[in-house]
Amino acid sequence: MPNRKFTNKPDDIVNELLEGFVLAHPDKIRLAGSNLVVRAQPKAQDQVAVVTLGGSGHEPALSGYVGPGMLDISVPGDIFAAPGPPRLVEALEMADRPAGVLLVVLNHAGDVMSAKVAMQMAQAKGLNVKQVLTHEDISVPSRRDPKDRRGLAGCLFVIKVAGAAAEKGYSLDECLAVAERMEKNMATLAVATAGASHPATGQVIAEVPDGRMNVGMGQHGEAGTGEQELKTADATARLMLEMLVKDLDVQSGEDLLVMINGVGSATLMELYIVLRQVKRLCDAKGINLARTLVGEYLTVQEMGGFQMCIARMDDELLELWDAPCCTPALTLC
Amino acid sequence: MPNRKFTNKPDDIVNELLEGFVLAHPDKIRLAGSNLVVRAQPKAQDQVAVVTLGGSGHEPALSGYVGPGMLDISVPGDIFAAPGPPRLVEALEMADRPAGVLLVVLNHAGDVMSAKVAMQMAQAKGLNVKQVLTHEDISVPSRRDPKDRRGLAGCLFVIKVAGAAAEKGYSLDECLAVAERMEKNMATLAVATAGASHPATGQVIAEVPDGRMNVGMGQHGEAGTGEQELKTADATARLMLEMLVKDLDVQSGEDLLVMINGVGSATLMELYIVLRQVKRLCDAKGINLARTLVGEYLTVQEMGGFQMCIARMDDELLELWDAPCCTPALTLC
Amino acid sequence: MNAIGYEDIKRMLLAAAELIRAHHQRLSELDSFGGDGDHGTTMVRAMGCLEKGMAQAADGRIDDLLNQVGWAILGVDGGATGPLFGSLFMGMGQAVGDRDAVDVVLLADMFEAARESVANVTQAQVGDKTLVDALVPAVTALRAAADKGEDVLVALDEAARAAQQGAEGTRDMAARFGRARNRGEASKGQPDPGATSMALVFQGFAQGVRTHGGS
Amino acid sequence: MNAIGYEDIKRMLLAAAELIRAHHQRLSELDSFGGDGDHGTTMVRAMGCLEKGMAQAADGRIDDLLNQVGWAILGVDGGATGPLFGSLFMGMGQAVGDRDAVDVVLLADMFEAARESVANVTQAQVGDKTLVDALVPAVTALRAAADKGEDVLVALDEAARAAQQGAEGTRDMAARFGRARNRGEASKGQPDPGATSMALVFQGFAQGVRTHGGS
Ligand SMILES: Nc1ncnc2c1ncn2[C@@H]1O[C@H](COP(=O)(O)OP(=O)(O)O)[C@@H](O)[C@H]1O
Ligand SMILES: Nc1ncnc2c1ncn2[C@@H]1O[C@H](COP(=O)(O)OP(=O)(O)O)[C@@H](O)[C@H]1O
Ligand SMILES: [Mg+2]
Ligand SMILES: [Mg+2]
Ligand SMILES: [Mg+2]
Ligand SMILES: [Mg+2]
Repeated sequence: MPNRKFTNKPDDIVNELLEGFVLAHPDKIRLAGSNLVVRAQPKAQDQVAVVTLGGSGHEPALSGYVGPGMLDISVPGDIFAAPGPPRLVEALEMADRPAGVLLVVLNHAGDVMSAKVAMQMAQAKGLNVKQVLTHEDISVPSRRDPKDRRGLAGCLFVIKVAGAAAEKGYSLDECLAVAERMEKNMATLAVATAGASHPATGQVIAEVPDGRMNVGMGQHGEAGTGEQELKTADATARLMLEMLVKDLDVQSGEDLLVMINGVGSATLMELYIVLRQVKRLCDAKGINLARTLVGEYLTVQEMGGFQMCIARMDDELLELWDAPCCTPALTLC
Repeated sequence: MPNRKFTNKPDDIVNELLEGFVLAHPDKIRLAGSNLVVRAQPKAQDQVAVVTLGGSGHEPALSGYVGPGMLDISVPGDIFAAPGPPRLVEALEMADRPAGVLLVVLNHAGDVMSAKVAMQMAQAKGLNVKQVLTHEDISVPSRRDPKDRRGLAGCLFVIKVAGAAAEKGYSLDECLAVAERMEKNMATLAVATAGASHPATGQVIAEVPDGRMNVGMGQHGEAGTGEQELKTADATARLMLEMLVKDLDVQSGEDLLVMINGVGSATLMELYIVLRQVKRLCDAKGINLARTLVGEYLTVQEMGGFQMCIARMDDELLELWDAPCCTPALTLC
Repeated sequence: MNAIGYEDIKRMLLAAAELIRAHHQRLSELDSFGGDGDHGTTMVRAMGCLEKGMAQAADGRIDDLLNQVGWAILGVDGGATGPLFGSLFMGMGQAVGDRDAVDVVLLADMFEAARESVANVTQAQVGDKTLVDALVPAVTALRAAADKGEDVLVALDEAARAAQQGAEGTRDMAARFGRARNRGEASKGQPDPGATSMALVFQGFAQGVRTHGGS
Repeated sequence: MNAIGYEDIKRMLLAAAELIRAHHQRLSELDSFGGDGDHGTTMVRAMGCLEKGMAQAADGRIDDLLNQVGWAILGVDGGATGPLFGSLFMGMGQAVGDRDAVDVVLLADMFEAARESVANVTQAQVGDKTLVDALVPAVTALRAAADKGEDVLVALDEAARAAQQGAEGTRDMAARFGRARNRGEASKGQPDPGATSMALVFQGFAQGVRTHGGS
């Protein structure tokens, strides 16, 4: 795949993007230690800190969610690659406080391995850290064996409610409980219409032929349910929402939070058209589309398509979702 | 060009996207009259109203800027096509108030024609409307003959400061003066690395071969300075910033507002890398990078590349830029 | 035929719409060459607006008929076409005033007003490869025929012929307005779609009167 | 050779790094087949970390040397490779404790600890087409040699041979871990890059001891 991107030396991509990122948001974030993205104004020590880690190349995720109401520290890795345990331990030590630290980990092998080693080290050092794992990708069949379910853009929901809970003064166990409740009540499905490439190597990481789509394809080209003919927005939205609602067993009368997350070259136009159909389908099922989020929140370079994330909300989760936040990539006012 | 987009019937695209758009932001906007995008809570009648018009397919522009601190009404046209005068007149009548109405028009033939007819009708009806035209695209050589200079993403600057001025209670003439000062002190240059297609017809509206770039290509594939080999982020940013700074005659010690606006499939990663280089170049010139904006603010479907917009700021413009706003596509808190 | 009335004007409008519909594919093809390929579909939509405008007109008044038609076409929301063709009809409507019979001199006045009304929204001149290249010679021909005291139908036939020649003449021009302008010299080789539409409209006008006059 | 010391361990590490560097293109090629094509460059970076770790180690202590190397490799920030190979060396370091001479039995203990340390971060088993397919047979071979009271160099040679066979054996497997797993059955046909690296590391260990032992 020809690289049509504006970059400089491939090895410098991550450093340069982080440099530009903090220059763009000097009021909100800065770099500390070994390229850790931290808040410009740290929160109080008696509030739980929320930390996450993840490969780069998915901008604005995850560092875009550092700021009041969401994350305290993000540990960005190399392109599509988890950061190693040492930088994660550095972040956990930096975040360490009497109130404790919540680590949000997306279920991808590299992230999970790094988190495992880092958590063991943190515990050995006596840090008060707890971990929540997100694995809400329903393209892997079984909900009962979630080990294989990947963490997709739904992590944003977990970060948002956990961040709001921390800001409200919830204890570490309460933050963890909220994060886990959010995690258990969410489901994501992706659809890809065009592939993507690794910005440093140019290697194709996902391929979809013209006029085809792949429902369930993961963030790094992980196999989905297989290719099929590109369908209309309405037909695709219906197909995906039915799978999600079934997997999460959403009942009539329940409140849903729905995110339509563009993963790269999908246009906002398409995402809005999809949301419109989601609303119609929910109306027909008596499901209440309580909150929505439409935009690019976790991308995969120039990949075409989107992720549909749904979450069953209760009053507390809605309240935490609605709490203000002010980060580079999500501001609720 | 194969259409890889999620849409339904081509003729329904605009209606459906607007339906989804207001569903996604029910707290901020709603549709009124003939598909006019208006604020959910209208502002006070003693404040100037700010109205704009423009073709669809450029989401989030322009309707994404309706809300407190920015626009009162946006009149979306068909895909890449200006709305006709009747809907514009309808919007002006809806916005009409003793304080007056400011109409922001981007310099594209269709928009200008519609605005011309509508302004004549509005004046015939005794409405108190004044117009500001944005034409800051420097790819067309002469600044002295701006008739041919197109209105690009810089319109966002004008909408932001005019909207803030209106919110602060400036009179219509004062709003117009601020808008015109902003307009005269801004300059935009685009670069395209990949083409785009019309989402309804599939017709290619701009083409750039692999490994090439076209500096100056307009929002609808308007000819630029011609194709050249794709350069690095740093070299491209330097080339563009030099042209912009020269055109606007920016001097050492002056304050700049810089926007790096992705037009479609460019990644945020690239935009941040470009901003980093802009900062370095400004530092070297003694120019103060006072404010920045990085993201997708005015897009052209799946087009690759970005627009670099710079503006010379004075104290009043900075104050108006910093004023809070809360719209679907831009929130400053 | 020395003068035409309300029903003739309606027939003129309907015949123009019919001709545009018959040729819409060709119009889009021409627009694909230099523009965005939508001129045919936009003109078809404009003609739908034309008929909607006719239906809304108060019965019997030519100026209201033309104003309604112009206003409806202005509302086509399809880029350049709406303001240009809408202005054309609005200009005719303003010139006719409360008259209910149109002789060849008034017809020339009306088309001159239409030309001015179009000039109000575009600075395009003859030679810029736009619909102005069909409109201006048509209006000139019509005025010349009026000066000679020709029959209305003859005058319209001459206007249509001049429009057609003007449209054909755009083939070797480089576009200086509209989207085709982006292609610069490469826009040469095909006639301008808008000028072709304009010629069809004039041809339709003549045909509309002819069906009645029965010549 | 009945036992090896601090300098031997350093030679083992450096020889492993050299072999990886010599084969990095092949490693990336193998990763292009089922993964994302970066395994060679990531391993080269990991080997850079290895040398940095060596430079930071307090002189003379084998456990500190291995822990520093393991910690540095954990920090390579390159996906799966860091935690896996970093854990390998950390495990060896923990097992050696404060000993400054390593006989074949201690060597077997160290590699068993390394295997457990890797198992701490991945559930991959033999047959899943990962570096575990080279690591596990190598450790088993080393233990068997230790049980027979073989010379350290002989034991390492046998381990290297077993690792090499294990890596070769991944050729016909379908990946069940790592990125190659996305390709399912299509990942068959080439050996696993991580297993190939692991075999090179064991081969390097043997070579590092041999250069000194002069056998
Ligand atoms: N600025 C202009 N001035 C005069 N005529 C124009 C102008 N822009 C476009 N036209 C005419 O309109 C025609 C194209 O119409 P159409 O395709 O419907 O509009 P668009 O260019 O907005 O897609 C051109 O062939 C030309 O005759
Ligand atoms: N979850 C895992 N468990 C065990 N080994 C793994 C796992 N993931 C990857 N590997 C090993 O790592 C190798 C790929 O390494 P590398 O390309 O550096 O990492 P990445 O897959 O992150 O790009 C694979 O060939 C495999 O041997
Ligand atoms: Mg056109
Ligand atoms: Mg058009
Ligand atoms: Mg790899
Ligand atoms: Mg990798």
